[in-house]
Order: sequence, then structure tokens, then C-alpha cells
Amino acid sequence: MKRLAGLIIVLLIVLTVSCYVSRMVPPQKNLHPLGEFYLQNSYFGRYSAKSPEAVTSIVWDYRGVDTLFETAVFFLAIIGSLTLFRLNKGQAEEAKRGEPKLELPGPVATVTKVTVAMILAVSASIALHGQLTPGGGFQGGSALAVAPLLIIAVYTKYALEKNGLDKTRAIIIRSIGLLGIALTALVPLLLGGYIMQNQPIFPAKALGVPLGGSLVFYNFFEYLAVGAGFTAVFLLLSIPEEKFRKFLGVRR
Amino acid sequence: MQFGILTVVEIAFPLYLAAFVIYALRAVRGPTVPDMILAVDCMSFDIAAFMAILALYFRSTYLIGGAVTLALWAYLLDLYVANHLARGEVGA
Amino acid sequence: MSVAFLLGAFLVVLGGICDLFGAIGLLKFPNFYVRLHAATVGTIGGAVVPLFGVSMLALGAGFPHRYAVAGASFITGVIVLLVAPAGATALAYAAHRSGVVEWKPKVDHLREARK
Amino acid sequence: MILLLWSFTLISLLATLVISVYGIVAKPNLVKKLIALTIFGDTANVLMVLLGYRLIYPVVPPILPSLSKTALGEFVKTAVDPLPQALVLTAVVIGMAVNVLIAFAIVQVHRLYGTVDARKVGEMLAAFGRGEK
Amino acid sequence: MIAVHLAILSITALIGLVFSYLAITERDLLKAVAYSAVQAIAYAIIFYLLMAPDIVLAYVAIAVGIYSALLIFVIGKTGRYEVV
Repeated sequence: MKRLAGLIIVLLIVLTVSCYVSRMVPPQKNLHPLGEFYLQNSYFGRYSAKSPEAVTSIVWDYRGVDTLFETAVFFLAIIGSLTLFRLNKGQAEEAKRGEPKLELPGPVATVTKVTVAMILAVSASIALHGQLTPGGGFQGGSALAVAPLLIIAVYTKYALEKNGLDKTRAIIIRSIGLLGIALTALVPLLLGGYIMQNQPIFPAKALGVPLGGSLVFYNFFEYLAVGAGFTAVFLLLSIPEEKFRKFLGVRR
Repeated sequence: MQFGILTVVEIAFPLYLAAFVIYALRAVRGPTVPDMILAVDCMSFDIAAFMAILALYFRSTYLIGGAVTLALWAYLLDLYVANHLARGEVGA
Repeated sequence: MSVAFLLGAFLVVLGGICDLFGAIGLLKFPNFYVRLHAATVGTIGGAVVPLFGVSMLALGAGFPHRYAVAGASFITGVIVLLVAPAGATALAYAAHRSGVVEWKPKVDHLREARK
Repeated sequence: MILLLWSFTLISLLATLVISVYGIVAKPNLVKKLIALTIFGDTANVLMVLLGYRLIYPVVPPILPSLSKTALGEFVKTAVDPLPQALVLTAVVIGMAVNVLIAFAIVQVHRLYGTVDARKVGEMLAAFGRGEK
Repeated sequence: MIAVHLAILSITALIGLVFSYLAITERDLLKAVAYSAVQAIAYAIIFYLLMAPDIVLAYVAIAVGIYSALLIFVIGKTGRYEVV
């Protein structure tokens, strides 16, 4: 009841303040000039990124260096998480020991198999169409990370490890992704451009499909990096607590 | 006024919003956790359909993607809560 | 005023009504296992039917790339058709297994079978 | 009417911001602090996107509908600002990665101290500093 | 015409406010996860109405899917009830 009273007080305050504020809030009907520049130049114009998607072209071309460092922050956060749960060789072997078993009723398992296949298809199409339709590396990668989570929930994490996707492989895939991003950013320097320069170093079209220059490479590598990074973290998080207590020597 | 897509969509709007609010009411009141998760589940499928209808209303192709993903991800929440309730620790 | 438009409009409005009824049922029914029934009306009737309706409406409409809208909403409908019953099954399994729901069954075959 | 609805949206988002700050500061449980922190971040992201919105009727996402120069004028007249969206997009994923780090730290705190209550952890740390174990 | 989608926007903002209040004041952390999932769905509609399909794709996957899973992992490893 006390919670409900607090909620009603909050709602009344919000209503009164919004009645008061509504007279002075500006009706924003115009674009900021910078936004207009990006909209006009993303496909046409002199400073073009050759992509009709303004958001992706800002993320990976106009403000590419910003995103590069955000990827570095992502890398550091995942590395920090892996370091907090650090295991030595024997402990890692011990953590992998176990048999996959079905944890939920049969129909759920069947639907999950179909759903995992669908998620792989949907996430790949989100990531690789990023330069034409909404989507891109970040969105596709976070969609990809859901598929191993579903398998962990239904068949336990040992099923994932028996089929060859253990923590080390996930970290290797993620490193490949990050390396690809770095290489794609550095290639223009060798060809006489600036760092992360998109046009005219990279081809804007291949076989009639608009590629958006380097955007498609960035999207693909970021897709791998984000998906594999989250997968590695959740593989570590799903180790049973008793095993970890044994490793740390905590008795409770 | 012509009887077109916009008319259909405007008939459908209040129905879906009312259903959304009632599902939210059940999510608030739900005495147990499975009730609340069931309400969240229904709500997310309701919103996925609502998003598809809104894409017709705004006449934009690019907005339809949200519906596909929202319909897929609500399932994950179900499985995790079910696993947690049945076993205590997920994925072990 | 084509057949696709009429069918789509009918399906969308029917879906809205089903959704509202499912929501009211979810609010009114006494316990979790009975509410699962209302949830079926709310998801299959309230999400799958209007999604198929939207794909019909998009086929009859006249804006660019309308086939993409139709295809995506059809795929969403199929996904919901697969996923909603499975999620409800998992939740019911967990609720029965953990025994958090208070109910007074006349006969509980699952518990008898487990003994 | 339009401005009333608009300002209602703005003020309720600001109120959510205030409530989540209360949650971060006042709640002792570390997991609850994590939940409140996420709500804070999400609300800040929504406010950021709200800055780039336009209060006009045919409003379209910032993606060119067709690859022809004739559509460009109409598109610029109706599209929303893409810049806040691009900034928020990376912030969402990075925020998730940072949340994962915080969650790992919370689990480790629970393994070492046996509790996730910030006050008890503080007391234990103080006792440890005084030399009692 | 614009009033329609501003009305939907304000309703969803209100639901976001109510559910984040409930999530923060709830003692049972599993219920708090459910409340924050509702809040995430409401914010997804807000992003959708603000014409940001890119963010919707990332936000829905993260806030409804991965984040809830993360919290349930953490709750399973630490404890379900908040002691005040």
C-alpha cells in the first residue's frame, strides 16, 4: 500500500509539472543543420558514404573513430569479465566435464532447434544488409548472442561445448572480428588515404549490389566480435556454482 | 472519406492499446512469477502485432524488422524463468 | 477494394477483438493454469491472425517494397505460432514442478505419474 | 494538446530518471542497484533520441526510401535526425557489456563475502581493515 | 494525425514510468526482472515511434533477451530475495 501511495504521488507530480511545462516547451519541427548534412550526403553529394542508411554511415564512416573506440571499450569490458572468472588449465577441464541433458519438456526442445536456426538466419540478414536496411554489426551481433543462450537454457552448456563452441573458440572468433575491424580501418592508410576512410578506397558497388564501401566489412566483423564476445561471457557464467566454490576453496 | 487501410488501422489501434494496458495490469497484480511472465509474454506478442500494424500506418518498410525480433526474443525470457523456477540454477 | 484487402481488414479487426478478450480473460480468470487458456486466445488469436491480416493488407496496398512488409509479417506470424505454445508449455512445466501456484485440483495426473 | 502530450512524455521520462537515481543510491542490494542502473541508462538513451525527433505528421526513419535523387528533397523534409540514433546505438551495446562486467563483479562479491548487501560488505571490509578476520 | 502517435507515445512513457517504479521498489528480485522486462518492451515501442528502427533491433535483443538472462543467472547464483 505504501508503494501504491508513492506511485500515485509521483504520477500527480508528473501530471502537474507537464501541464505547467507544456506552455514553454519548444515545438521542434526543424532538423539541426548537422543532421540535415548527414541526410543529404549519406548517399548523394560530395562527402558521400555510398549508403542510403544514414545511421550506419554515421556509425562507421562519419564518426567511425568514435565507434572504433567504443569497440575498444566493449573489448575491455568483456576482457575484464573474463579476467574476473579466471580459471587455470585443470580447472577449465573440470568445468567442461559433464553430460548434456534435456532440461525442459520435449516439445520445447524441438521448437528451440527450429528457433535457433531462425535466429542464425535473421541475425545474419540483419548484419549483412546493414548498409541498405536497418541493422548492422551491433544489432546482428546482439541477435546472434541469443542463439547460444537458448541452447544453454534447454540442453545445458555441455551440449554447446560438445559441439565445438567452447570458451577458447569463442574468444578466437571474437579476436578475428576485432582484427578484421582494425585491418579494415588501416587499409586506407596504406593506399594513401586517411584512417577509416571509406570512399573512394573501397568499392561502392559489386555485381550491381550497393556495398557502401567499407561498411559491409565493418558490419560483418563487428557481428562476429559482438556475438562471440557475449557467447564467451555466458559460457563462463553458466558454470555451476558448486564447481566454482570448489575451485576457490570457499565452504558454506 | 474512403474506407482504406488507414480506417482499419485506426479501428485496430484502441483495441491493441487497451489489451496492452490490461496485460500490464495483470503483470502488476500477478500473484506469482509465472503469471507475470505469462503476461509479459502475451504483451510482447501483442506489441509485435501492433508494430506490424504501425508499419502499415507509417507506410514504411524499414519499420517491420522490430516485429520479427520482438517475437523471437520474448521466448528467451520464458525459458530462463521456467528453468530457474524448476531447477534453481540455469544451464548447469 | 480487392479480396486481399477485405480479408486482411477482417483478420486485423478480428485479431484486435481476440486480443482484447484474451487480455480480459487473463485478468479475470482465477489461477495460473486457467489463465493459460486465455493466453492462448491472446497470442494465437491476438497476434498470429492479425499478422497474417497485415500481410494480406500489405499485398493490397500501394507503397514501395510492400512485398517485404507482407513477407516479414507472415514470417513473424509463423514464428509466433511456433514460439508462443512452447513458451507457455515451459512456464506450465516450471509452475507445476516448483509448486508456486496455489490451486485445488480434483485430480493431478502429472503428480500421480511421477510417483 | 500536442504540446501537452509531448511534455507529458518528457516529464515522465525525467521522473523515471529521478526514480532510478533513487534506486541506485538508496537500495542496499547490489543486484537491485544493477537493475536501477540499467533503467537509468535506458531512460537517458530515450531522452537522447527524443532530441532528434520532429513533431510533423509524415515522419520517416532516416533511411533513403529509394536510390533516386528526386526523392531526396521530400526525404530531407520528413526524416528525423540520424545523429542521436547513431550515438545511442553504440551506447546500448556498450552499456550491456559494462552491465556484464558489473554482474560478474557482483557474483564474485557473493562468492567471497557470502552476501550481496552493500552495507554488510562495507562492514566486512572495515573489519578486515582493522585486522579482524 | 500526429496526436494519435503522440498519445501512444505518452501512454507507453507512462507505462515505462510505472513499471520502473515497481521494479525499483519490489523486494522479490525475480518479480523485479519481470517488471523491468515490461519496461523494456515499453521503451522498445517508444524507440519505434521515434523512428529509430536500428535502435529497436539492438535494444529489443539486449533489454528483453540478453539482459533478463544475465539477471536470472546472477539471481540464481546469489539469492532471490532482497533483505532490507
